[in-house]
Amino acid sequence: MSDHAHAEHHEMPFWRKYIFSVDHKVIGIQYAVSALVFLLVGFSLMMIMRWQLAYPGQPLPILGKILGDTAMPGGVMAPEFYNQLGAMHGTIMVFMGVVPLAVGGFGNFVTPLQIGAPDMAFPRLNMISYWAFLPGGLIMLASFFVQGGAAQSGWTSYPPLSDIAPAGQTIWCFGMVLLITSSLLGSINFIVTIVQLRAKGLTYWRLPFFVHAQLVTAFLLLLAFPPLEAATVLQLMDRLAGTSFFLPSGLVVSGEQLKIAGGGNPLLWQHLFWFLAHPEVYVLILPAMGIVAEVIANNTRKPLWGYRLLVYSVVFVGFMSFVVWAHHMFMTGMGTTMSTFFQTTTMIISVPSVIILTCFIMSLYGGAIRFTTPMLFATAFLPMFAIGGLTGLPLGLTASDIYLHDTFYVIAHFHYVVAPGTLFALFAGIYYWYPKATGRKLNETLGKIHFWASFVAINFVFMPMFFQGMAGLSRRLYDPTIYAHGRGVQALNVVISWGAWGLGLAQLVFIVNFFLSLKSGARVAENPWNATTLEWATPSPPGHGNFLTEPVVYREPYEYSVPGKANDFSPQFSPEGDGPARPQPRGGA
Amino acid sequence: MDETKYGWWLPVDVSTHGAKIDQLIAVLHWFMLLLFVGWGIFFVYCLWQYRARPGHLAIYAPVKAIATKYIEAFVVVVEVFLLFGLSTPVWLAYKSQPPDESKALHVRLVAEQFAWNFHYAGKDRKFGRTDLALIGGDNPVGLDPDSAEGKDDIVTVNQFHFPVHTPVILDISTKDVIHSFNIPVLRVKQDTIPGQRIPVWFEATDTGHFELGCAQLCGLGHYRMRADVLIDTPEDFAKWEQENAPPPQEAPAAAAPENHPAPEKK
Amino acid sequence: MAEHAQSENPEEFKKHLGRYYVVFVALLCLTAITVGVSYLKLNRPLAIAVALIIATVKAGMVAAVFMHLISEKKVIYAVLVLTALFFALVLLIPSFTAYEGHHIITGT
Amino acid sequence: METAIPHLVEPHPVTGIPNGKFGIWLFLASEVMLFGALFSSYVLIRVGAPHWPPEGGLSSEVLNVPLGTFNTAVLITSSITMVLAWASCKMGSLPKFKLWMAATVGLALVFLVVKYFEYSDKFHHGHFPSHDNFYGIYFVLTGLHGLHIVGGIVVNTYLLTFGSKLWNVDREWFTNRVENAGLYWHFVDLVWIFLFPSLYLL
Repeated sequence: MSDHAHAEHHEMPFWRKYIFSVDHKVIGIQYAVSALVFLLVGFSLMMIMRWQLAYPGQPLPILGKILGDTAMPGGVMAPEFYNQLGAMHGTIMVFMGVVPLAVGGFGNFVTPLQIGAPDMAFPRLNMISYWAFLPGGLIMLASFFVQGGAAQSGWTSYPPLSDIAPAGQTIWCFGMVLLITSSLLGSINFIVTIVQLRAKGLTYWRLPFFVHAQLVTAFLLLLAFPPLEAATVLQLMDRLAGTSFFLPSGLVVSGEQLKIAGGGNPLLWQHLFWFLAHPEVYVLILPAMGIVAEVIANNTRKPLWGYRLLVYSVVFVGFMSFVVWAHHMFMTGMGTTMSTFFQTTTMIISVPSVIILTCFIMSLYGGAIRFTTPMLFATAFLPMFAIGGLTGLPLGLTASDIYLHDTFYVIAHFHYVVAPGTLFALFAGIYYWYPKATGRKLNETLGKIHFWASFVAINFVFMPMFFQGMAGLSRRLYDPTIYAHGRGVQALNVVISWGAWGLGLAQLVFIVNFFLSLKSGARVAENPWNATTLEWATPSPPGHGNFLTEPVVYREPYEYSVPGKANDFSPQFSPEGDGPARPQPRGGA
Repeated sequence: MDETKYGWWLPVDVSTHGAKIDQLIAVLHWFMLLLFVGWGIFFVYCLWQYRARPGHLAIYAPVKAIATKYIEAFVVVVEVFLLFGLSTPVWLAYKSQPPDESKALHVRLVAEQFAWNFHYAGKDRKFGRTDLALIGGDNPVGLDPDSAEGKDDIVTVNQFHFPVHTPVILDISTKDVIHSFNIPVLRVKQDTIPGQRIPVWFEATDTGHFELGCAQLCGLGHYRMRADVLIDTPEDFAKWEQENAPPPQEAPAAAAPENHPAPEKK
Repeated sequence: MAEHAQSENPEEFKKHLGRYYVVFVALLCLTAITVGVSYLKLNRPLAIAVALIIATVKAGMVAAVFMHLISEKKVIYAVLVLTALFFALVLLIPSFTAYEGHHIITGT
Repeated sequence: METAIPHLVEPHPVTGIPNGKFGIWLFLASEVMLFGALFSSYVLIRVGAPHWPPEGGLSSEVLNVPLGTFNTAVLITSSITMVLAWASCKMGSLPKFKLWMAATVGLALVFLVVKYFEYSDKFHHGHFPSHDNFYGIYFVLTGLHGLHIVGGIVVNTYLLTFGSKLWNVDREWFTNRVENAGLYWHFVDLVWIFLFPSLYLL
């Protein structure tokens, strides 16, 4: 931009530019990279767990020795360590992996670009959000090294178990407070940015679907997270100040009466926790749907089918997600009125989800589908999310939930939503926006290998879990072969574990591709995918302040293949709608 | 008794109410399969038919799809049926229609890390007094052996005997953390909530040796918090009750301490 | 609203100051009333109702006048209506659910 | 080099407010949910208790009502001084603003001092949060509220001192900041208006 003579004066020092940056793009990339690292860590924890599940009681070669005698005496995993891995896998994946990637990463990087803003509304607040998130995450990881190990009461941390758990749980609470604070500040920033900073002409009905999804997500975070923050504070008080918010009178732990005042209620935690954690499910899935919408529209070369219906559905889903939480608590002994209420709301929320899926499939109809790597991931999202969504029905209905509650069926269900669902969508997003962030494309061949290997492996991981769940196998069992019905499906555990390790191998391809393409990927111009939304009007990568000229929006977001136009895409930012606004190398068309 | 065989699908159902749950699960999965396959065929057709190739152009105008509206309406109708036709009645019966107390066997279950303690009322069908302060190594439920009703009470650990074709009412409680009472073959599950005593009921239709497991993470021994479920014939159960009844005590020699320390108030 | 425009005449603005004092005095009076009522030792439900009604009136005055909610922009109303809805949910539903058909052990 | 963010000061043509004001309202919305969840916990635990406070008696006998009433009056007064501080900005007088703002900060400190005496009296009698759930709730709610007071003092002191330099750069911007700090401060007052009767009187 500026000439080199003055660059010395204006150039910010390294730490201002890349560490404590206020630029949304840098922060977005910081979020994305940290989240990817956390995802890898969380996934690794699971790969270690899978050894114990596939070969219970057998020493884990090599790694078993490295992890030490407390965690793995004689190379065999200790039950406490198994529980730590389970709790931390969940916590890391949800709070430190997927949400920071979907909201912190993509939300930060893409949203301001798509709405034609120079940055987020509060750049410094944005930086603070990231710097609350990273220490929160690192504290969580550090808890593995304290006396008694990391949190081991599940990612749900139900008291009284979590109240009487070792010190790692206290660290979990502190980590959560930081992560929650980060998300809250971020959500304020997103809402203000989307409402106040849209470019000229960018009305709500011209917003890319991704931005709508981010807006709804931000509202979910804003209003659902504080109750968990409150609950976490109460749990900290229980653990540190000796209060009994979650502890009723008359508890006897290992033959000893607890020296507490009592009078609390453990279900209070569950209510406050699920008041967040159910909307959190939609925090995971909505940005993913946003990404899928972008990628599908771009690669089918036609407008999204039912764009307005999608927006209405997403708003409705967001709203309803606040009134379904107690379906996680059907088995706690709640009365029939409230349980009927909650199973009804749960069925209601499935309807807009069906509509969203229908819109996406109808968007394929009549297209000219380019099977680029992002499109492969976005396409795979649809059947995977469908499986995850449909299998939610038996869990949302109280009668079938009696049998399926807390079995592996639940694990399979929500992993189909989050892993081959959300994570595939996030991968689609990475392949789709990587050129915008770096100026280079990810390698397509490696990308396709990554996709197909992941797609096959991940189904080997989660599909058998439905059968294990059907057989009645409970989740979170250190050694499932204790049970006869567990022994009946133990063979599947071996399949799943090898599937998981294969999935891990497939991610190596992605890691290699990620770094290789950084150096030697094909350079791209502004708009490598011939896309229509505003982020493609900026240079790749965009400079500070994003847009060279103030962008103006002239039309709906997905005007592809408009009859009578020279190009098959009419960008939002081009006044005549006849191809690119600025001269640039033409691809195909 | 032989170990029951388990496969990759729902295990055998030996309860009177379980058939309806199984039916709901079956109907649900046929419905899900129908949607997924129907939808998958269309999906694959789209991917093939509308793949990018030379000479093929995307269609800008949105297709008028009446069919999707019908499908969505169909989904809604089926869900309403599942909800009010199949799920809710089963649930209401499961939750709010207890069997006749006089004909049922009444048992108390006290869960702890990591065992299931069953407290049977014994011959007099009355539970003895229990007190937290009496809980100890050989008295897992804190039964007062001196109370008049408690003399014939039976307490078992990880052994759940009950007769077939007899309604059983189980009052579930816990000493420490949340557990979950789960007998897959009986299609019952109920979390044990500290500070609450929650009743569940069921009736077995067949005898056999089955399993009770903990379904809610309750600590490092969660995985081995397992109990044997032994559904006996009424005769066998009576015999078992007879054999396990505590021997009549002569004098209250091993009486409990006079002043039980009241639960700590600080 | 005119009140927020910087261009507004300070003299004009001064006229509005009176209402802040009125609300201030009203808040102090209501505080006195609510404390006074508590000394009457009404039965619990009535006492709770009276105290919460007075508190709501006070909070309403603070929000309406001190926080200018009486003449605020639509977007803020929208956010607050949504929040109020979810506030009511989180306030009431947990207690409803936890005590519907409850099985609390009383005593030991 | 700094990027100019639109609507930092001038209101958005459609929403009619600048970014900061919208942001602070969203923040308050999340605060409503935070305190809402804590009130919910209070309700749930209280409904489940056979007696409240659990050790018998009345809340008004356990907590010091005169001190609580005094503190309520202090916070209400600090609310009006805050409004007047903002109004002084509106009317173009920085010295008056400083006067009222100093009063606001001073009253907030008075509130904390009174709170300190209340707390130390409780501790003195061995009534820690662990004593029973009444004290647990009392300390959590008033403690969190106290932290909000501290936060308000920090922000208001900043506006009173270094922050007021902005007055010479952009009066409107500074006035907006005072207004936002005021919104937060009134909210803290508003929370107390509910806390006081719920904890002290009922």
